[in-house]
Amino acid sequence: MDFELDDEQTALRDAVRRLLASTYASIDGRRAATAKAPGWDEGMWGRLAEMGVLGLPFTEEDGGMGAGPVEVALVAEQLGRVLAPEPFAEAVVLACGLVAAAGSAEQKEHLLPGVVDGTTVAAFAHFEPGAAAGTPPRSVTATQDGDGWLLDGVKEPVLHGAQAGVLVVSARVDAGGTDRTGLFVVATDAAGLDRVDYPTYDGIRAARVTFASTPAAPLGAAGADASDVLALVTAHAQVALCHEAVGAMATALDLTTEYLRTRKQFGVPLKTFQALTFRAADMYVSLELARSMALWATLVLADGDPDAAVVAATRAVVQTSAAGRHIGQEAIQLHGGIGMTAEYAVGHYTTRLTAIDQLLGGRTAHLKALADHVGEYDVVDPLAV
Amino acid sequence: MDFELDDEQTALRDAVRRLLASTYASIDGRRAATAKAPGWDEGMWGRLAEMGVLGLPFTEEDGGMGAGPVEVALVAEQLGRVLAPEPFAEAVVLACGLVAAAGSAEQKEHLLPGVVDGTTVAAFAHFEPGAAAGTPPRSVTATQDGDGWLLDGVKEPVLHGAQAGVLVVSARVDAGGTDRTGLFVVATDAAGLDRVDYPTYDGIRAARVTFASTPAAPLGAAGADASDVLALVTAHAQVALCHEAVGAMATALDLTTEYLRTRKQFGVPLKTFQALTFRAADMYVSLELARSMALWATLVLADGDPDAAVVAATRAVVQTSAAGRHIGQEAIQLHGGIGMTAEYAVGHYTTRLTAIDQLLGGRTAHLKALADHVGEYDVVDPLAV
Amino acid sequence: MRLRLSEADAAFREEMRAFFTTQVPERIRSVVAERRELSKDDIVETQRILNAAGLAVPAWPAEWGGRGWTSLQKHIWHEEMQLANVPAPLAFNTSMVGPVIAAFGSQEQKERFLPATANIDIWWSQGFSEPDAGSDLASLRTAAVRDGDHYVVNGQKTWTTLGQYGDWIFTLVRTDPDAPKKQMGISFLLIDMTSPGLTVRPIKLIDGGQEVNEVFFEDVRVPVANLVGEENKGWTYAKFLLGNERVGVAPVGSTKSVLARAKQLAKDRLDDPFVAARFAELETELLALELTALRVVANSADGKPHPASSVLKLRGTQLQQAVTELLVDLAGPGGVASGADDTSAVPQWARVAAPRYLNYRKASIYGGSNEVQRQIIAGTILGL
Amino acid sequence: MRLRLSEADAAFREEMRAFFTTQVPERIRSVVAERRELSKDDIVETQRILNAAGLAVPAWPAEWGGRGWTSLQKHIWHEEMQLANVPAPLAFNTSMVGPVIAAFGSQEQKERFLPATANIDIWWSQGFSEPDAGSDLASLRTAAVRDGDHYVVNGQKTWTTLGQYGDWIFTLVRTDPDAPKKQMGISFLLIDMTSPGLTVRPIKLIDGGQEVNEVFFEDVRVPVANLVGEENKGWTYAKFLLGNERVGVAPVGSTKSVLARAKQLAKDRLDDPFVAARFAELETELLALELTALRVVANSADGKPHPASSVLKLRGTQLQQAVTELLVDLAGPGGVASGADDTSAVPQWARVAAPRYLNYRKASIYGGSNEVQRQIIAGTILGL
Repeated sequence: MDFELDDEQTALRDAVRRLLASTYASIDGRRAATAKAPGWDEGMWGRLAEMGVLGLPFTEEDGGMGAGPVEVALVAEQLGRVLAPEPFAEAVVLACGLVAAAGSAEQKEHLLPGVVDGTTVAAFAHFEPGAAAGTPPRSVTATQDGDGWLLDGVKEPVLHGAQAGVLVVSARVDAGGTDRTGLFVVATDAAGLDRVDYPTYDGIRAARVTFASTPAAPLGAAGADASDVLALVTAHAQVALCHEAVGAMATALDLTTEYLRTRKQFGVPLKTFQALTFRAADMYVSLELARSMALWATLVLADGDPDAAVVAATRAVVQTSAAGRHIGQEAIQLHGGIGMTAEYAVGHYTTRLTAIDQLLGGRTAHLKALADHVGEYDVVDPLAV
Repeated sequence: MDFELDDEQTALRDAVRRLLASTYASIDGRRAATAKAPGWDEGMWGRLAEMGVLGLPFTEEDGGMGAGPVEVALVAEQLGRVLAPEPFAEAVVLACGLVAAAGSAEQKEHLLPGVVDGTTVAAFAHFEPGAAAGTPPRSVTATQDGDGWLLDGVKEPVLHGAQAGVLVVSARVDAGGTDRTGLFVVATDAAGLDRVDYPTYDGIRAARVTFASTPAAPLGAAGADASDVLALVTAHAQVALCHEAVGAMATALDLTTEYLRTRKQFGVPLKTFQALTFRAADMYVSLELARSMALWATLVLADGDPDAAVVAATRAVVQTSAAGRHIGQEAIQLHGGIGMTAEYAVGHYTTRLTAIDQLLGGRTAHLKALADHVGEYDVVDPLAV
Repeated sequence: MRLRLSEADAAFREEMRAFFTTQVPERIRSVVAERRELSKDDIVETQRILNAAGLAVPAWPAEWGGRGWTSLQKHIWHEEMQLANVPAPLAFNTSMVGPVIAAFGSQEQKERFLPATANIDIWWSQGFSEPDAGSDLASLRTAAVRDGDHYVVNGQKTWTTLGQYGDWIFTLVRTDPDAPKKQMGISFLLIDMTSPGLTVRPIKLIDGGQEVNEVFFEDVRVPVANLVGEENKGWTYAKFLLGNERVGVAPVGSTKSVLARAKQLAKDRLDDPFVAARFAELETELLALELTALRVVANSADGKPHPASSVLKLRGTQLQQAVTELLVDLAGPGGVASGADDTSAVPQWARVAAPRYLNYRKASIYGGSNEVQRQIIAGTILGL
Repeated sequence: MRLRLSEADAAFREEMRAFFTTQVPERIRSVVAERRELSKDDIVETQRILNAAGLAVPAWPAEWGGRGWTSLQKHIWHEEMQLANVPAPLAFNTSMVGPVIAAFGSQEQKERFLPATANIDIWWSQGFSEPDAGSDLASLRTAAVRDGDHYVVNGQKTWTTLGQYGDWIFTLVRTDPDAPKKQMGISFLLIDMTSPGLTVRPIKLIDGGQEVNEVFFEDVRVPVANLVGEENKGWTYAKFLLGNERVGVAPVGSTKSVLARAKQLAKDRLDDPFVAARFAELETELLALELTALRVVANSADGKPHPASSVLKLRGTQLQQAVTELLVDLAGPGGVASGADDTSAVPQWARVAAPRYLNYRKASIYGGSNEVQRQIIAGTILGL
């Protein structure tokens, strides 16, 4: 096992960090970018495209960079460190990841270039109101209509659903009495498509997306069950979000230690109070354990076994979810009142960590998924998954 | 709701405290008492009998004092405070409590006076190897044999099972295809009875008790299902043990705060280190919450509704179990190395708290029992259970 | 020791329950139940209903509307109010400045302020905290300099909750910068918020709400008649006030109410043993807290906070936060739809879960942080 | 970045696994697996088997039996040993005094002690802690006064683990009571435990075991030749030793092994979702720790402890303790049958659960308490 970055990876990380620093050196950058449509900095998105970041996970054949999960992880962590609102994990890794993994050659050729060059943003409409995380689509259905397919139902929340130029949609397909999960592509000018845009509490945008006999094209082979590809690409997106969370936790801890060093109370710096510094030490422990797990999950993704990838992502979510809540809560508490204000940076980190946790589906759901299989092996061997 | 003791109760508490202080003022008292048979101080047992303590929970008609759960709780807490090894909860509240609750008039007349005057100690043989806490007896069976009954199987561990002068035994009774829980009385010279004595890690005695066609007398009406009376008397014993635990926690915290006040390190008293004093504060919170719950459960027992009593005992166990582990662990940790030694008192408190927790069946089992009914009511109202 | 309430207390409880559930408009109570934000009008309307019935300031001296209730009765009043989702009387008025004026104010101040305070004809704001004085309140720097029969006030207060609605503000100001101890140079001053030179600036919190404010004082002239008690004795009055703030501070009833509603809303999830166990656990922890509150109530001499009230504040806010956390988890990914309107397909409770969770991180900071409470427990109770 | 081991490392791992599972007697490994107490003979026999195969002191200089392995190889060696339930070489010999003698001892000391230390012909004890110097080790008071070519040692050491088996003891003694800083007057002295005036008194621990001892020195005469390095430089050597102690200190393999065995033993309880979730949780936490250990290993320059090794000690002992706690809970009431013999109807694992739990409370105290580790993290890593 080897956790060292090679020179190219280091260069990529540093370049992304420098680029992001140009806009997001302070929390004002995020505030400005999220204050107006589309909810991120379009100039930044373009520069990320120029740098090749938006094509990282796709093969060169598909117009991408042919990089892998490690490069995705590096970018995600840098985005998390500065809370950049660009929807890398959601649009590139998840929505386009589904196109790359399940789409036909024509679909890839049609959709990916615009995504990679930054002109089109894709969204994945998957969450359904009231459904627990990780369950297959139920309320949005796809039915065959002659040569084509029609979608009906509601997806909500769909991240940047109203800003997206193309929608990937999961739907329930009735296959002779049993349900299958299908993936579809919907054009944003499709009939019967309605998108209602609103802000989320972490400052980005989401939408309620309604389908009423809306024409849709199956992604890849029509009628095939997409559960496996959905699980695998979801695992990739989850691990990317875990890295984004790790980046956010690292900065939350930095802000906290800086505050403890500089802020005075009762005539002395806060770091004089051992009850506070010990809690910062525990935050560091949480951070490093979460980082280790996210890195390992990335390596498992890169190793290529899809079943192992899903389990590794699940473990990463379990660890990240606990660490994110711990660090997010303590970061505010150790700051005191100022940590509650939108003017100061640290609360935004807690806010984003909370949103990531909800999007990942929360710790318990993932722990239960692991618990279901705990009797099937003796020990977890990180080197032989 | 009223948590005030009346004058008589205060007098009882103070008298028991004074009596116990005569032998158990330091941990040496427990060490001496548990070093030799029967594992408690027989003189102390006699003086407790003289004081009427061993007859507290029984009606005057049965030769007891006609007191109630509140008086039992006061005594149990005092025993816990000094770690007195006398088996009050196990022998008096539990084993004899079953006789008082389920026995016939003859059985009560035959058994209780000797218990109340301290000449006979009763034990309840109930735990079965491998069975989870709270499950009905399975492996010890009772079968009718003419006019009498015979027991077969193994009970282990039976607290002071080898020291007891009379055994109350739970057994599975086959009642035409369905299992019933029966309670029986077994004389210690009964045929086919084998008792193997050994020490427990908290310094008291337990036994493996084997029955091989051992004659036994049904407690009360033969063949009646004793599940309800077993549940109710178990609830009484659990709440008494919770109070014993509260007493032990209070002393563990006292020892810890005293140590933090007096022990110097790096040239200053340990109480200078805020990281330590804050943890002592959290111990206090745990203690007070557990105490509140144990007191409340006592009041519910006294109020008389058996179903409410079982639920209240369950809540008391959930709270006590968590508090006991928290306080037991922190008491040692805040002492450092000396807390690990048998020479010093505090480790004995942690040890006893651990044993009480195991005997109570642990937090999760009780939490699950509550969880099963959580959908049946809106809020928990302590005043209207 | 006795489980049941006395007949009189049981009847009192029924009376309170009946009043709160029938006399306060359902429209207002549903705002609380649904964890939406109360408007100023909601709060004022409720308090006036309570005040008309003698239920706004029961703990005040009888002369000014108090009821002479036992500690247990006050506890029942408070719990039933919370369980019925009735907005509590404005704490700044009824628990903070009112009792201070009643105890230390002049007869003129009492007559001028107390009836208006009870009836919320004056909305009071609190001016204690300053940007550079967090838990170390006594290091405050806002200065009041005597100039004839006025004080001239300069400085800045912060964390002034609902200051945007404030008519008057009660402040701690430094009147003697040369006092040998910083606690000794502080006075307690009442300031009309329409005074020239006083400005209020909202502070946006991380959940998007604007409930706290900064208040700036630039040469604000305050009549000397608005000084409460003696000059430079303000710290004594502040300690009295903060002690009152801590009594009955455990938000048991409201937390129970939120938890009960969550259970209803998540009814179909209770067959998940982990969800059910989490409810069982929180209910048990809350019960232990409620019982501890009852024990503390029974042992509180009037007005003097029992040191164990720090347990109530510490544990009370922990559980309050734990319940908000449970709702975040139950909401799941749908929870990010916080900005959707009521046409959303995501239920309202799930949409407010995360913002409420974020907002309630304040509970363990304001009003004496949990660190301060641990310090009180360690110092006052454990002698450390 | 790469998940898989290199071919060479994978082969190395297979080699280690094969050796540990076939060359160390099953009889001894089952003692570890069943969490019973190892005898002195078990430990000595195992270490000699390892030493004969060059596996007892791989981290030492090559000249004295070291293997020049990479950090990853040392990690694999250690993990596989633990996973196979092989008792580790005696840490006092191989991780503590051996490296100190190799680094700072005279040529005579090296020749005299190192081979015997590697082969456990000498069983070393540790004489650092004193009754009045817990985490504040440098305040030790045991004095060594020069008298010709001897030191005369007086004082008391405590927490000397397995001191009852000790042949020699390495000690920190005060040789200059007047040094300007207390760290500057300390020397590192090797003492034959058969010396007149040296007595060992066992300390019984709360689980009933007697693994630690007090060691008393009354006018014990120690040849000056047994001084390691320079007089009054002992603190430097001690810090070197304590740093080594922390490297690879996370007991991941052994904790995994205990957890795996618990899962086997409790197989019929895994249909309880709470039991299964607790295993899943602990396995995940342990995996995160193991991965962190691998990251630290990769970043450790030889001999210098990475500051993150404090994370390993802190979290490693927390998880070690959490697993012992799980076993207490699984054992239930049967767990009090700890004093029963093997004819007991309660299974052996359930009988040892609580004593092991109690014994492992020490893990977060000895070898640098968790409070000390937090201090290191806050100070060295976070700059607080």
